[in-house]
Amino acid sequence: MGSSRPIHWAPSSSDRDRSRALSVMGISDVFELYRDVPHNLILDEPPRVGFGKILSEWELRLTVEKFLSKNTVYIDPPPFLGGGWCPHLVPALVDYIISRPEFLTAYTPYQAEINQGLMQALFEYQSLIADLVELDVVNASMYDGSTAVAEAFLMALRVTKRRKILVPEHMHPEYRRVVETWLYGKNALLVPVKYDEHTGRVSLDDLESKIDNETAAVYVENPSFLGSIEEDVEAMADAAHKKGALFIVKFEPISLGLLKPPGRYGADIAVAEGQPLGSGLNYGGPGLGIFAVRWDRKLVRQMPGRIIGLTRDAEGRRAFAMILQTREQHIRREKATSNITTNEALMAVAAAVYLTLLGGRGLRDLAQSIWLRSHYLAKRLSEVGVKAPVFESEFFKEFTARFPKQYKAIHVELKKRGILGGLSLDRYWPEKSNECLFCVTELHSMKHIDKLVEAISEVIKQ
Amino acid sequence: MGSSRPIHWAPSSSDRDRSRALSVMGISDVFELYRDVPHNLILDEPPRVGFGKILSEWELRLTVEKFLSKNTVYIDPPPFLGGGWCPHLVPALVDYIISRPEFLTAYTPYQAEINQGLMQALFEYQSLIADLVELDVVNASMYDGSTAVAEAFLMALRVTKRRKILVPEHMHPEYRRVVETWLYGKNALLVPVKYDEHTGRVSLDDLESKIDNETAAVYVENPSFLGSIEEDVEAMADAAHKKGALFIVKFEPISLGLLKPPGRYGADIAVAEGQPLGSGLNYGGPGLGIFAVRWDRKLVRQMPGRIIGLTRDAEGRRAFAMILQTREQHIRREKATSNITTNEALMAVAAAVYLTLLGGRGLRDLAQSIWLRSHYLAKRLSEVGVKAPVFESEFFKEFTARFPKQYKAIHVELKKRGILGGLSLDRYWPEKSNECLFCVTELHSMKHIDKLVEAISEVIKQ
Amino acid sequence: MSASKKEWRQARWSEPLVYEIGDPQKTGVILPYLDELPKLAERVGARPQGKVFREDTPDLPGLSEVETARHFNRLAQMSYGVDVGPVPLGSCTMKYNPKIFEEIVRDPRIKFLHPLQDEDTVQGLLEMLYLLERWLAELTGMDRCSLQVPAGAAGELAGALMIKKYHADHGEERDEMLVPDSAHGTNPASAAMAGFKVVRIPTSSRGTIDLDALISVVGPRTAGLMLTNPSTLGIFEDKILEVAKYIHDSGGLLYYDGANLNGIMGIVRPGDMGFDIVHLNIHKTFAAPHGGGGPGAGVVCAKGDLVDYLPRPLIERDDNRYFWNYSCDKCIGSMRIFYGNIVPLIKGFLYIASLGGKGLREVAIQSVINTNYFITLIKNAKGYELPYDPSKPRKHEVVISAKPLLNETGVSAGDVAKALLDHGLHAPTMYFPLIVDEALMIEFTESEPLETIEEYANTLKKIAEQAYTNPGKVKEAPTSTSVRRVDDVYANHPKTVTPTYRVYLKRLRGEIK
Amino acid sequence: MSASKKEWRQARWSEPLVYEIGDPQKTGVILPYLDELPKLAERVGARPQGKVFREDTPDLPGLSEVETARHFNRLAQMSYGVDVGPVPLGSCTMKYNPKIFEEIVRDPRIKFLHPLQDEDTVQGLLEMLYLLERWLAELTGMDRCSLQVPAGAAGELAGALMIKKYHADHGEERDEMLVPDSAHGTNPASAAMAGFKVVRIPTSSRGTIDLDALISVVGPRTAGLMLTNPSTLGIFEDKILEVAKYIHDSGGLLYYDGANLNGIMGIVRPGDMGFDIVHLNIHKTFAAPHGGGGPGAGVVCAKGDLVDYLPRPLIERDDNRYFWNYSCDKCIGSMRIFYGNIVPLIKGFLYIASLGGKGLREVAIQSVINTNYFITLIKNAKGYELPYDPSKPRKHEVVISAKPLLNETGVSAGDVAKALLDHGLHAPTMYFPLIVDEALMIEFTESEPLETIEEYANTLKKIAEQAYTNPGKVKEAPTSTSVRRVDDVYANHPKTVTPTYRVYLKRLRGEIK
Ligand SMILES: Cc1ncc(COP(=O)(O)O)c(C=O)c1O
Ligand SMILES: Cc1ncc(COP(=O)(O)O)c(C=O)c1O
Repeated sequence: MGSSRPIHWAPSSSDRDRSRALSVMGISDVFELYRDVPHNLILDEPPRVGFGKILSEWELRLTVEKFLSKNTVYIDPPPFLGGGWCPHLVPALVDYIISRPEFLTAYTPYQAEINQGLMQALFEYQSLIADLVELDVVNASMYDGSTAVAEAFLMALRVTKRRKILVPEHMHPEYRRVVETWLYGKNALLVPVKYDEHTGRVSLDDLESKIDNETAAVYVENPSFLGSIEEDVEAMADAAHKKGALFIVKFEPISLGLLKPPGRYGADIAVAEGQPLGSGLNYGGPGLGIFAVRWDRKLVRQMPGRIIGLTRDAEGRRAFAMILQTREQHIRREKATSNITTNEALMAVAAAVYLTLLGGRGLRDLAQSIWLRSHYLAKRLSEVGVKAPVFESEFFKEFTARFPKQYKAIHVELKKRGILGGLSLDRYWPEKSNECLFCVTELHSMKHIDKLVEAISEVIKQ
Repeated sequence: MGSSRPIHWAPSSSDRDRSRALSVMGISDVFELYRDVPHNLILDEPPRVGFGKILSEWELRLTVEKFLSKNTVYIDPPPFLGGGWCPHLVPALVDYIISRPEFLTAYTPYQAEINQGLMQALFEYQSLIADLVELDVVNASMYDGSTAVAEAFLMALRVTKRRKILVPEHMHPEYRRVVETWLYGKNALLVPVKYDEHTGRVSLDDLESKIDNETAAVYVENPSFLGSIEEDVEAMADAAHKKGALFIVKFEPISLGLLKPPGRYGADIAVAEGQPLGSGLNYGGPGLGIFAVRWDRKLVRQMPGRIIGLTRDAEGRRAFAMILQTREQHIRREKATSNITTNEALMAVAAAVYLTLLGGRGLRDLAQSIWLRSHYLAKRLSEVGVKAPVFESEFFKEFTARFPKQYKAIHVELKKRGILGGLSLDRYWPEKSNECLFCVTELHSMKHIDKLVEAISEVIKQ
Repeated sequence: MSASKKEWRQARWSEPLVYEIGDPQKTGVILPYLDELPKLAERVGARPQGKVFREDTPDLPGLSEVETARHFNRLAQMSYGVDVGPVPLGSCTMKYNPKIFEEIVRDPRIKFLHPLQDEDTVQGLLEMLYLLERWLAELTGMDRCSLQVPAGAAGELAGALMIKKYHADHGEERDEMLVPDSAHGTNPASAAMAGFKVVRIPTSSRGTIDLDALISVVGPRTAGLMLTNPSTLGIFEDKILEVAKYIHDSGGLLYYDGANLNGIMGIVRPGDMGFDIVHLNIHKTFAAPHGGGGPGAGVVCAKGDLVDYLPRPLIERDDNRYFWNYSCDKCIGSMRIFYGNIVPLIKGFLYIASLGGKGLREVAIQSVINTNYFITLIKNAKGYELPYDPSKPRKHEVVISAKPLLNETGVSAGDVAKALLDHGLHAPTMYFPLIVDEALMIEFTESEPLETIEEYANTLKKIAEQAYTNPGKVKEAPTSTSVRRVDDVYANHPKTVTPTYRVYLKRLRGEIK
Repeated sequence: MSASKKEWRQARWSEPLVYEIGDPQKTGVILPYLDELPKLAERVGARPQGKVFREDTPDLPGLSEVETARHFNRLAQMSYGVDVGPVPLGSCTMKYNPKIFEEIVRDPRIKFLHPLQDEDTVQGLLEMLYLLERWLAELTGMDRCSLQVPAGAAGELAGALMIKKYHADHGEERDEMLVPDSAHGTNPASAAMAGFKVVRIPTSSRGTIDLDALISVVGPRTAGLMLTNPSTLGIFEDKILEVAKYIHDSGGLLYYDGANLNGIMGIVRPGDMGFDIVHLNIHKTFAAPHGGGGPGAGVVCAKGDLVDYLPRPLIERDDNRYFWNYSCDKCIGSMRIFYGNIVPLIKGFLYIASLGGKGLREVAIQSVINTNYFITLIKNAKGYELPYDPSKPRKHEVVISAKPLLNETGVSAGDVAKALLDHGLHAPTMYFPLIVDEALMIEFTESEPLETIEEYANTLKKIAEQAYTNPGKVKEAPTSTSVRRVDDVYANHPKTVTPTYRVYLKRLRGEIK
């Protein structure tokens, strides 16, 4: 059908355009442009990747359909899986805005003047998060909650020039693994702090007994991985500060509709997984690493990540600029506060849209709805012979439940009934094989919850 | 959970904003604003519509899911259904562009200066169609192909002040029904012209014998509803013009990649269903009524619909404006050339994006691909004992096939095999119950076609 | 850095026409199954050949995907819709279009359904359409609705044809359609298309239909009355029951133009007012987006005997099976192929489903609050006046007049409209209805927050102020849009009118003069 | 009307901050199942109460959906990405992002999958990831890849940690990482984060690594070399096999920064060059969009013994069942939770799936043609020079220097960048690599048509011309963007630096000085 047509998305790859370009360049064979490459390195043929041919959009669609049809989506009811990544409402407008080509296809706004809109959106993200956690400085995102914790620990090491970090014994196990990986090069020491068997809360006594002048930071998760909301946070902050250590809090963003914000109880650094704020599930990625710091020159100078600040243009208009770039790798290189450059900016924009849509009152209503629903499930479970929650403490959206038998078997039965149950805790602790971690959110109706409880009560009896 | 929140999408419907507004207006009850409405007309309670409560986005999604899960989508293979509405490629970019809020949520560009982009896109649509059909004037759309035909007939009545229109006996039956409806008020007469039993083409003899000085227009469909491509179009045009009648051609837009355009063989008005140009299937709507007219003041003055034209702004810049509005209802009222105002502008933009993505060469390649595939199916069918095509004539993407038994029963069997077969012609002509109309497009792979043929050959043998 | 003063300017790209950058050899699409072509050609053993085929390639400019994306993205930045700012075009009911609807209608289980696929394979969609039909009948107080009409005007034509056929079937020769002078242009145009003589009914000083004038023309030739209530002035016809009785008593029928339903939806029903036939605009009242002019979706509903005349097919249920009923004894036929503009219809379904009856009623109330709130803000503004009984509350919209402004400063309603653009605000509908001089017809709908209404009123006042101090400046507007004021004379002059690039080239080459 | 001369200006909205228009009581969301709340409260019989709870409502401004849409749509009009115009930022590989990918990843069968749902319920997704892993291993010439790293820099950190652990496991104390002076800043930063001392290797006058300098620093403390090939100058290291041999012979490992793979993809493989570990940037080479800074997706791949060190889990297949293998004997651990940035990874899958090996190779060739075509156009342009052996073909990108321009007119590379903005074109990467004065690093990728490249070269020449005639004018740029040149000093000065609105208010109140 005539002369060659261009390859997908390479507009000038047709024979016609290629020969035009080559003749302007005065060469006759494109491989002259590879003349400096050792000959024996050049592959004889194209690599065997893809499906052995060029696929049109339509063929791609049909191909993908074959894969996707093998996935099962749990939507009615949505998953009850906990583990720090829960199904939440993503208002359609959020997706719509972050699909706008001017946001979606922009690079990091190195040219401020032509990307003011993006920068304002990121500044608004930073500002909204700052007001949510009540800390003054927020960066434009880390990769996810776990790397935000890792970066917080690295920052604490830099700030204090110490090497010990106190972490809860029952710290999110996947976070712990990530943090250990990131700290591998730093000769740091993670010291576990016991938790109270009854309440699931960090033991203040144990914490105080372990903190010393070598301690760079005290880290708590609030709520804890197993769901307990910490009560003694001010005392922990005090303990840390008394020894010159930083107090680092990992929080859950929606919970701050109901819970006191970390900035109010002494956090120096607050980090979170921002996925609940409009990112969706996406099988675990992208996430949004929230990173907030107290207003303190010493701390701010050691922060990782990109920050957008307010400024003015040459005619005095309000404008936005990337600030404090001398902390960053492209300027400071091996002395940078972090190596991060590509981050999760678009998810930060999503969070800004999300929080704007909710407003403060909306966030409170949302947190209340979640609180009620998770408590409703716990209560209903108790009625059918499941210990829920396992711990005597306040909880918000996730909590653990203990069953009369191995949870895994129950999980399989639930799946047969179209329900994706909780997260079996034997994934992390073999001794907790009768327990699972549930997550209940605003997407779980009473009917969904009742359906789960009825299925469980049926399965337990079997 | 506190005081009232606003109703969906009515931002100031919260109690707080309402009382603010009422107090500014100096009234105490919103129903004072309805004081001029006869009291007995006011409903006691809200009407029973919807699902008895306000649904959040999430609830709406789950509700819709319940409905949509009852639909079956035929995608691999796509439907082989003919009838002037076939599955075609809709490049993802087309949907992306027409989802842009600045296009999607705009009104008719009554304020030219603030909607130049939309107007340029529509001007480009008009221009691309003009070059496709080789007629100089195109409007910014009619509702669909069928109403475009109806408007063409009405226009012919106005232009010639006559009342007779010659139409093919085997005119698209659904189009015919629409046209008869639209002409009901006009005392017009549709005169059927026979078609050749062998070729399926309009009989030139019969046409010439029926045309007279009362004839306002001669109308042909090219290809015909049953798939035949007309050969004697120049002679028909001549015949019409000799009697002072207009020659109206309904074409298939993609076919013009291969077929001579109506403007080249004497059409005064060319109309088409633009759905193949990036609109998608959408269960039949929206469509895109293409309407093109020869450059002739008398004709242009009688055209229906909105037209965008080229002009300049106060500083001499190129600009776009709505032109020849004195034909339209908002100015001419009962003397307007049509009552149309809301049209299918966004689908016209989609067609502009689509045609730009293809380019002339791409359109030709596409038409060639369709031609080959439809001929491949016909050939394969012939090999298994089906008469295909029924008519001895050129065809493009649709053609009829005659089976040794009732097609309907075959159709049901195909459906059991996951195939949506052809359109049973007994829908329109009981005597053609052994026949169906197939449509084959670029989306049908050889495998799809082979699958259909194998299934048919199996079913026929049963 | 404190907030800057409000400056607005629209993007300006001087984007070339696709003709000036494209090339027929360029393409942005890879066709499906290209690898099959040689084999296909071999199997088919023939190629398109003969007199019906063209030799040449269509002369259409093509672009790569990236170039196409940029071209249209840039054009989009030079456009303006509800999602960018208020578009209070009166009579157009420019609501915010909830984004969830856009997401839902992209589902292949809507998008990829063929209109002629077997009914048992589309039961879910048919059920949605069935519910929509029931809901719309309930909202209008009608018995049945046809979802077929692609827009409001097509609904009017359908209605007019129904009236025509009804009378014909009853052996009556009624060839006059009464239409108020405040009616939308589509009303008389539709009546004329259906073959009626249009009889214009004047508006009384109260802003309602002139009852005496009406009575004086009603007679044995009266086929019916086409009315919108509230009228395009935003005023409710308080004598509607009398009007209806009068028309009915004299053998005529009442047609309701539902474009103005928004302010009374869920509160008053056309059926209860005495109307026999109603059309609704899904793309106005039920928030389907306008798409820069369309696609919209209409429905036409009828009561009693008139149901038989509705365009077919109708959606029906039978033992929990949903199907299209084509049976047509007296019906006028079909207004278009298939069933209607499904995508906007589904958006209408979603709108009603989300809000429910209570929500719709609140929406109506809010739209009326918004109108009257605006009236309160603008009432005593210099340069503008509120024609027709200012003491009457308006409903979905209001028409103000800039006549004092024109008289006192030479600045017209059209100038005010252009000046509004310079503030990043879309203009109202201008010079309609025809009975108001220098009309500015403003409809905020429930979508606009009070803050926008305040901004709009303040801007109108500011423009008037400027008109009194520096009218020439106002007449220079717009300066902030992508182009300055567009030359309509040049656009329409026979020597320069250019509807396509094809004509542009012919003019360049002197082939057209 | 003939085409106007090219004028461009960006939209300007002076859009207020959401704080200036929002209100905590406003909302744009209706929460799900609101009607259940009373019943829930009753059943639960308690309410959140006690010292952990706050009494107050978070002080976050809310807006309705329509206001939120407008706010962010307006902000979007003041942004610029590949879909609006070329963004030839060198080293960033700003490709056009095919829209079909966006449509596909919106499928709930990707979007609504929970990362911890049972593997048997996500087999389709796992199969796609498995294929992606196999393809990337093939393209790099590595044995296995981990999809876990969320971006390139995280891949580098993973690689550096792998090198560290490898040496530690072998009882070696190697604490020096060699990094060329032309390397991207993330390379030294990553090495330092992994605890290495960074040893800077200079670039020779040929634009390749200075082999003598390299040899002079390699020794028993050398852990490895981090290299990108082609370098950030766009120059292929023609002595790469010697370099690799030298490092290996002295006990070091080779890390490949894959950010610059585009020009050689499918033609030459890092594995064949001798690299042990490779990272790739899916958001560069494989066309996932950058999203204004992210999310991206990385992969880190390894060969031979190093595979054991890759971050876990790895995607694996066993009897047609796909699963995550967490087994970790020597591995460094995990770089983040779960499996990676799935959405951009799937876009990478789609990119490779669409193009296949042949297509990818053509893409690479086209990107190199584009670079060298541009070089041909700009080569002799006054004001610019091409440092480091101009006779050598460049690959994915080229670095030119505006040093002559600065010396002769006072107009800097930064000024040129701003002037480009005024033509509606995005600027190149400036002042990088650090070894080139007044560097402008330009990478068109295969996405740009020749026409854009010509426009870009012409514009650079025009700007230089203007610099010679009216340098002050150039230094005033940009004037067409939504704001004029941004004040970086004010932005960063301790007295004015304002990272959040919270700080802005505190400054206003004098709480921060
Ligand atoms: C009062 C009135 N009637 C009828 C119509 C026509 O409706 P449509 O544009 O849907 O054809 C309109 C729309 O502008 C209108 O405002
Ligand atoms: C050469 C080079 N290496 C590494 C990186 C870092 O990659 P990422 O931004 O994905 O973290 C970049 C990106 O800017 C780069 O250009």
